[in-house]
Amino acid sequence: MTARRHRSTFRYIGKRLIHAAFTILGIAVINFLLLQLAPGDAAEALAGEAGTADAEYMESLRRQFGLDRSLIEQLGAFLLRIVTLDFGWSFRHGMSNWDLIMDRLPATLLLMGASILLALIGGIVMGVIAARNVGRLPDRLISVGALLLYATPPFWIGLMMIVLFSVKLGWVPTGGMYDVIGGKTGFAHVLDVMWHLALPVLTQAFFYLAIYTRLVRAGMLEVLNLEYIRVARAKGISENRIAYRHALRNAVLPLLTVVGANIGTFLGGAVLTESIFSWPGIGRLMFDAMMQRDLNLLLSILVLSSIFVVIANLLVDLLYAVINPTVELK
Amino acid sequence: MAKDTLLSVEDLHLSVSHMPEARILRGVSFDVTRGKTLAIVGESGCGKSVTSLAVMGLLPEGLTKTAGHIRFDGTDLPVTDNEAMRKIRGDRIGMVFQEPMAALNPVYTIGNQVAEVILEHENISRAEARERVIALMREVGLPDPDHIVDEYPHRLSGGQRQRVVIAMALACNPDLLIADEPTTALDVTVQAQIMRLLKGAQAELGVAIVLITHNLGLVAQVADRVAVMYAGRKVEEAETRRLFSAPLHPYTRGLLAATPRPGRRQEGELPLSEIPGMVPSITEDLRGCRFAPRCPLASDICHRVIPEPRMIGATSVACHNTTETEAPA
Amino acid sequence: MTALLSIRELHCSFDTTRGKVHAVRGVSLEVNAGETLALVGESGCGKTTLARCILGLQRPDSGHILLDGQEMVGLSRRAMRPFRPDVQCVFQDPFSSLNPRKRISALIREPLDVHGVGTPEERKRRVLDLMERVGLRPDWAERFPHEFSGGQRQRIGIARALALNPRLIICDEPVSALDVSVQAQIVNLLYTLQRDLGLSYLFITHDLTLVENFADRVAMMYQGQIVESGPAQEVWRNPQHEFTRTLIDAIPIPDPDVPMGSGRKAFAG
Amino acid sequence: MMRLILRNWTLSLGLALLALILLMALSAPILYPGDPYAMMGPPLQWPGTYPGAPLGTDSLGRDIAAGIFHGARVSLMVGFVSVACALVVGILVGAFAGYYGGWVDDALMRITELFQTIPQFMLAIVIIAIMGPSIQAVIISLGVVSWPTVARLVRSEFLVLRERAFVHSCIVIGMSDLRIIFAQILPNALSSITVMASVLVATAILMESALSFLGFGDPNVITWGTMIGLGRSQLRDAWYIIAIPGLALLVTALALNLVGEGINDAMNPRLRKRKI
Repeated sequence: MTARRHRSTFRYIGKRLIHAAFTILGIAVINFLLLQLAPGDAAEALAGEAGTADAEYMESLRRQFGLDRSLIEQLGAFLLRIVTLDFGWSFRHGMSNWDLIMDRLPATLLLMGASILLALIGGIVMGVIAARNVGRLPDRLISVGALLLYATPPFWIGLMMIVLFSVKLGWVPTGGMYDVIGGKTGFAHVLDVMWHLALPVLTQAFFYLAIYTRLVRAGMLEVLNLEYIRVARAKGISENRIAYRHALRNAVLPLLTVVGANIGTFLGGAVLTESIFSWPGIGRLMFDAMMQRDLNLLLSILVLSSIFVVIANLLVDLLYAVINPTVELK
Repeated sequence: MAKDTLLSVEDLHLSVSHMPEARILRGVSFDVTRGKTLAIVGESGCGKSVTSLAVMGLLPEGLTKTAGHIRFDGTDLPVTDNEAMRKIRGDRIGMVFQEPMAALNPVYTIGNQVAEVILEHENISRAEARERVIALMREVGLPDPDHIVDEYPHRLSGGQRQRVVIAMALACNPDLLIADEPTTALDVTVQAQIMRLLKGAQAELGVAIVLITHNLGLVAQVADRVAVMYAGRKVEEAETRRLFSAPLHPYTRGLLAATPRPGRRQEGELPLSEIPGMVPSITEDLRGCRFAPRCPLASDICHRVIPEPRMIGATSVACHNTTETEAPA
Repeated sequence: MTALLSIRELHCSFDTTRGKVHAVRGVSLEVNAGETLALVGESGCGKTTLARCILGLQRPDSGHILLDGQEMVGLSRRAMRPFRPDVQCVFQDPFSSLNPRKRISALIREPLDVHGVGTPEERKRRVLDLMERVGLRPDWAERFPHEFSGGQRQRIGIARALALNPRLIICDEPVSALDVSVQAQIVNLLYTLQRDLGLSYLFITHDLTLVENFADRVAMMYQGQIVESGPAQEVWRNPQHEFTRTLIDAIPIPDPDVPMGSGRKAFAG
Repeated sequence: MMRLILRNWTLSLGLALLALILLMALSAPILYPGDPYAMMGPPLQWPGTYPGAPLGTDSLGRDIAAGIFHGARVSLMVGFVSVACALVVGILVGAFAGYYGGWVDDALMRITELFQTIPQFMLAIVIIAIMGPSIQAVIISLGVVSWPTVARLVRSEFLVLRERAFVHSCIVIGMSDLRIIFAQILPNALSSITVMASVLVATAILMESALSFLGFGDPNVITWGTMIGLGRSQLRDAWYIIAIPGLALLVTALALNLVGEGINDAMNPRLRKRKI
């Protein structure tokens, strides 16, 4: 049986990889079409206010995008550059866009990972507490809290937290990733980063914390109404065991796919969070690129972020298939 | 209460909690004898399923017992005390439900779920429990027990899953097994196998069975006694052979006549004999007999006075119009 | 004389999440005008797929479905429209077979609207006629389906199926969701309608006992094939195929004198 | 009984709040006829301290109350128009994909998936970068990122509904596909669509405010997000400039969510329908 399962696992992964490749192709095509929508010569649009209409830069852009050739050839060239990871040069930053983005990616990953983890754990704990006390005070409080959090603009929470925790109480720094002057190393550096991470993570996590709390609560209540829970009760199993062993796992499994689907929105949210807290990730980079009208960099960030989402989704799907026994790998 | 009576339900009343006028059970009584099978028959909405849930202390939220006693093995069942009932459920009373496809937790293996009930009620090691589970799987007729213990439910057919549920219900050698429409979701050929399995278990373990069903065919084949329910009341109860050969209540007669039976019909008649009208809703407050609006024999008194169960011969029947003369000797 | 409905060597398969299912494997059968053919089988035997093919809800792989000699296989849904009035259907689940957002009168009138039958006035009168015929009170016309019990909804479904004066009605387990006493009412209604209107029925069911009472012929379906057919009582008394024997023996007879597993003795006793 | 009242209570509170905000939006040109960007008094007046501006003034002496009232217009308009566009596209895509299945479904859903894979907020920013900052660009970008959600929900509803017997019955009586899709199935999906739409409007309003906050919105109209963005530099000493428009956003989004939840509860009366 295991050998069969292994073989089907490989086939499944293969299928998913092909699917992912086509998705990336589609993303590239959408980006290409977006560029075509820009008014005027694409080179002008791309250069925008970034270069000072430097003739040499314009020329390099024209060459890079093959603007003198037919649309199909342009698309081909565009795709070829994505395959070869050639995302062009940023004159502003004096670096290739690829290096620029890869340089900033770790900071964003740290922020994203920490906030997803916080939202997930918090959401599960809150959701379970609410579901187990349905209709009573803890449930009311958690439900109202989740509803409020869900309706609050996250960037506003971030700003208000700066007012409270940084300005008024002075507990945490207002922005940045580490103290510029301290020059800390080793463990002190890690602590320093965590210190700076606190508010951005909370800002980024609150919205999803609200979503996951509501999903876990609803999922638990739904599962607790199912037939196999009644069967478990008929077996004389205790309510605690029923909630934590029988219901929780079934309620939380679907959450994993939701997290997978949320990765894209998490990345989008990073633009806001990183802008507020001057967090040196790709979100902040995107904000700067937008302010400088560096369309080439903007598009590069969009494409690479999308590819990142595709890869993350792939991993989440595989994880889901591995830990959920009812998924038949096809 | 007779010495060999295992379960005794007396004058059970159930209502919807926030709607006291919605009365689901309006005084139901019956006894279950050790090692015997009592069938409770009736159509949907008659209250037969909630009766069994009331005995298990598993009434759905929103339903309350407003009156009545449930005695099990000589003592009152603590149906409102979940912790106390928990010790009895799965250990002394097992239950089998209608939907085998939904009865097993999809994320745990079958062996795991059967072992759970043994580990809950008995003080034995996991390894011993596993041995017991494999033996049980063999007893309930599951193929290849050594492997099937480690399978997940979705790989099993409906009939196989119902065998697993039966294994769980019998795992701790209960005194009583409540089977709520155990074969309704299954094909006829599988139904026969499952019923044979239940009867076999009864012969071997001496377990008493309460069979909740709408299927008179099943009743005729497996029950020792039959209680017929209609709209929240028991209308008739008798030993099986007697009920089928000499039904006394007009509803029982109508039900038997409406049940298709091979070789029954003559040319020119309608295919089946029907009971006109439909079941009253649980909120409908009829002053008299709840079957009166559909009853061919209904007289004035039937619409005014609730008929109490009385003994005619060896049959208990709740009807004003049944007389001694109709009962066979 | 050609049969009203004639199916020849029909094959049908479809994809599911667990791979391809070859549900109908070379079925041939005929339904003559005015008769009831019961198609009996257990779940997954392909009887519902067969019905879906006849109703044009599922495309068969190969074979023929002839309505009055006219080939139905391969027709698009649009091309089938002129033939729709001849073949109608009564569905199994009375709770999902009526659009919950439509009133009873609208539900029964819809077939007339679609085919442009009569003036609005005539349609209105026809709806009331139909309601009376199936035993629904005319003042219920403006109610919604959820206000009715299962048996009454099945009557509404029957009225809708009758609206276009069909010649054949496919009854797909029309009473299996109903209680015994209501089941008898619906079977009797179908029987009376057949007698009065000269309808033909293809009556699909898992319950051989039910159709033994009124089908002219039964066809036993097993694993996608018709394994045996003939007059109902004949099949019961003298089953030829192993499946039929197993099935009949498994049927619980409401008679304590016929022991478990000996359904075939029901006729002897 | 208590639950029923509470359920209606959710819906009625949501509708009341929404009506209030709508009223603010409609009365803005009457109560504050001038340009909300115009200076009307001394700068940085805390709420309740300057008689002419009950909610205070910002660093350039602009009336915050005027901004809140005018911002309500923009927020509601952007939210509802962008979601309306998303609904049209999403319903069409979802309905055809769900009803026809097969390759139609495959093709349409691949495209939908693509749009869901691309980080939504980033896509919105890029669209605005290309189209230039204008209210139309904001609406289009929000529409583009919202329609896939609609399409997926409508598709899943259609996948379930098309297998219901009443749809088969309509095919059997010979009804045309378009009529089945739009007159039979769609009305049954409408309640879930309405619930989702109200939540989507809230999300769109929050996204619009985020775009304006970052300074990517239309510079010629005042929105709550713009006000927060402009107030950022006064974070230390005049945080009310940020707090007030933020609360306005919170109330608006909350109202829409309450409406959605209220409709959802009213449409799926689980507790009432529980089988006995």
